[in-house]
Amino acid sequence: MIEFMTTVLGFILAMLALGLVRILRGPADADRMMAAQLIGTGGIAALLLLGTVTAVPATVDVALTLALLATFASIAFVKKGRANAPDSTGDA
Amino acid sequence: MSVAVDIITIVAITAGAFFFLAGTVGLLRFPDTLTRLHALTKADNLGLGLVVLGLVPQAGSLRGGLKLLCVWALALLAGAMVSQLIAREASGQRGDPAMRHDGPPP
Amino acid sequence: MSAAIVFGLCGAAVAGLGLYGLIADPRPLRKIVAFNLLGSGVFMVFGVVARRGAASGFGGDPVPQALVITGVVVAFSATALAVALLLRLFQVTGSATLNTEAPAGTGTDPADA
Amino acid sequence: MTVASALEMALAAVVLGVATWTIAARETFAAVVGFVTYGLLLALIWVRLDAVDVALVEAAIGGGLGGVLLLGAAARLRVTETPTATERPSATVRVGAALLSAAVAAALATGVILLPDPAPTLAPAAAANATATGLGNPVTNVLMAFRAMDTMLEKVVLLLALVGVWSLAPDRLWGGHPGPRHRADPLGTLAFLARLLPPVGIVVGIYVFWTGKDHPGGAFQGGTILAAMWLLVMMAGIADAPQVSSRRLRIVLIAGPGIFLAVGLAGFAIGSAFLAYPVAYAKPLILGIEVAMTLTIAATLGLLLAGAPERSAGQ
Repeated sequence: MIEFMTTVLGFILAMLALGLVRILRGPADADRMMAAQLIGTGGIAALLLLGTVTAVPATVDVALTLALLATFASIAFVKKGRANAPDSTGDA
Repeated sequence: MSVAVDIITIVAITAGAFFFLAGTVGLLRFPDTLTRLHALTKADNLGLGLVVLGLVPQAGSLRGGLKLLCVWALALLAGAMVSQLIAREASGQRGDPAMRHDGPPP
Repeated sequence: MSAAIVFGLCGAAVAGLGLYGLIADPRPLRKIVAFNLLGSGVFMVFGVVARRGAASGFGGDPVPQALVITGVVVAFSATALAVALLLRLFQVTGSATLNTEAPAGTGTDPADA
Repeated sequence: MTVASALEMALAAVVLGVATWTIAARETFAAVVGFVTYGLLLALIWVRLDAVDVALVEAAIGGGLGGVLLLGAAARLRVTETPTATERPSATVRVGAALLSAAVAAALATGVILLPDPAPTLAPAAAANATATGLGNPVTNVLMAFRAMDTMLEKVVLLLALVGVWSLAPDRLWGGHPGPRHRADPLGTLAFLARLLPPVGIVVGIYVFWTGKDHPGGAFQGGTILAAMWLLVMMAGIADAPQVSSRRLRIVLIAGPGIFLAVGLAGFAIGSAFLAYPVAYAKPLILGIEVAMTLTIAATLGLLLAGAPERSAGQ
């Protein structure tokens, strides 16, 4: 079972590495944010698997933190995108 | 019993890995931002969900299993909302007042 | 080669990359990001030292781990302050350059900041 | 080569790749997205190094708040991108920088390879003295008892950084509200998320803080999560950032280091030295300090991210 999970973990890691290509290529900022979002979710899955493989139960807490906070970068992106829009309250 | 549980784990995690594959391929191959977002949300919800489903029987305790489910629920909630926001940002509808409410009309 | 060594070498390489970016990139925000990379590479080396010190039933030596946590917090404070300084510089001068003979920007006199 | 060590090499390679991208990317925004991803992946490395406490910090700061800070700055500074890009240093400088960096990296790598064997460790000492505090998490023990001075000064550094950020406000706006007033559609997705997520996040934050006494977690990790939730509420326009001249706010800001310092000074009277806890009360004292610090950290981090005051009071 451990071997199986480690293999899947490697597979998900490979998927994350492929997702990086989208950060490289863009073209729009939204595409890059989406790739970061995918890597966040994949990272959570990888953490959960890693925690089971290495028998460190506290890893779930790290995954919980990531699940809460991984979206914050995207929220900041959306907010700042809006700050430049005409209906914003004009910061900068 | 234990074998049956292990089979459930293997099937669910393999299916989850498949959705991560699908999501990544979609993110790389689909032609424009919104279709790529469509691919991404599948990996978000189903990929992580199936991996969690596979890990729950291995958690060993009720508390551990519930925490795993919490992780998924949180990722589901936050991921779905953020995808919405990114989609609106990408499609440039933010300035259009008619498109701004996604809840029921007041 | 143990797991710890792999990550130690990775940390050394990241620190090198960060140092390069800190020196070679003219954009201040990129310098801040590079500085963070440099720091996290050093932290990774600390993590390896901690991991190798596993004893008494602990997975690692808790003292370097605690030092890394303190380091991350201090690095984050420094980053926040640097970003705030940069944004203020941009607000006052309309540009974000560290070049003192800046190309004719708007209001290049930093004295009125 | 076992599956596990192949995995470690793959993880290291991916992290190195992202780090390279962060340095090499042409656009700052793309580089910052790379840096956020780097923070996420680093959490995996810390778990692999059996440092779950550090992994929690990295997930909260590297993947969460740090991303907000840098992405926000990148978006605001986008217009300056082209002029500064023309100031590229000469080839000589770049080659010199590359050589210097390579030398530093090689020296670090040699240091890693030549680390003494058996490794020196303070783990047995930490384990032997764990009974003095009654806490089960060795990292919390080190942070709150064995090296408590570091932790106290770290909180002071956080406060100093915040004072530094505030002092960047123009004179007439001193004491006003930090950052722009965020407005969002009150029926929109962001406002909905900002109403739904914080209750859950506050529970998780308190849990991470509380579990830190015996398991990985602690005041800083919990406080970061709380700060993120506060920030979400501010960004969705549901609550405004408080005036920095507010007395209540300032009491919260100094509560953590203040109580820490008071307990430390009391150590002269009831213990034997500065920051010496009497063994019988060590655990409640540490928990009391940590409660105050969690609140202080949440407030300080939230305000650090909100930025310098940009609006005068009442605006």
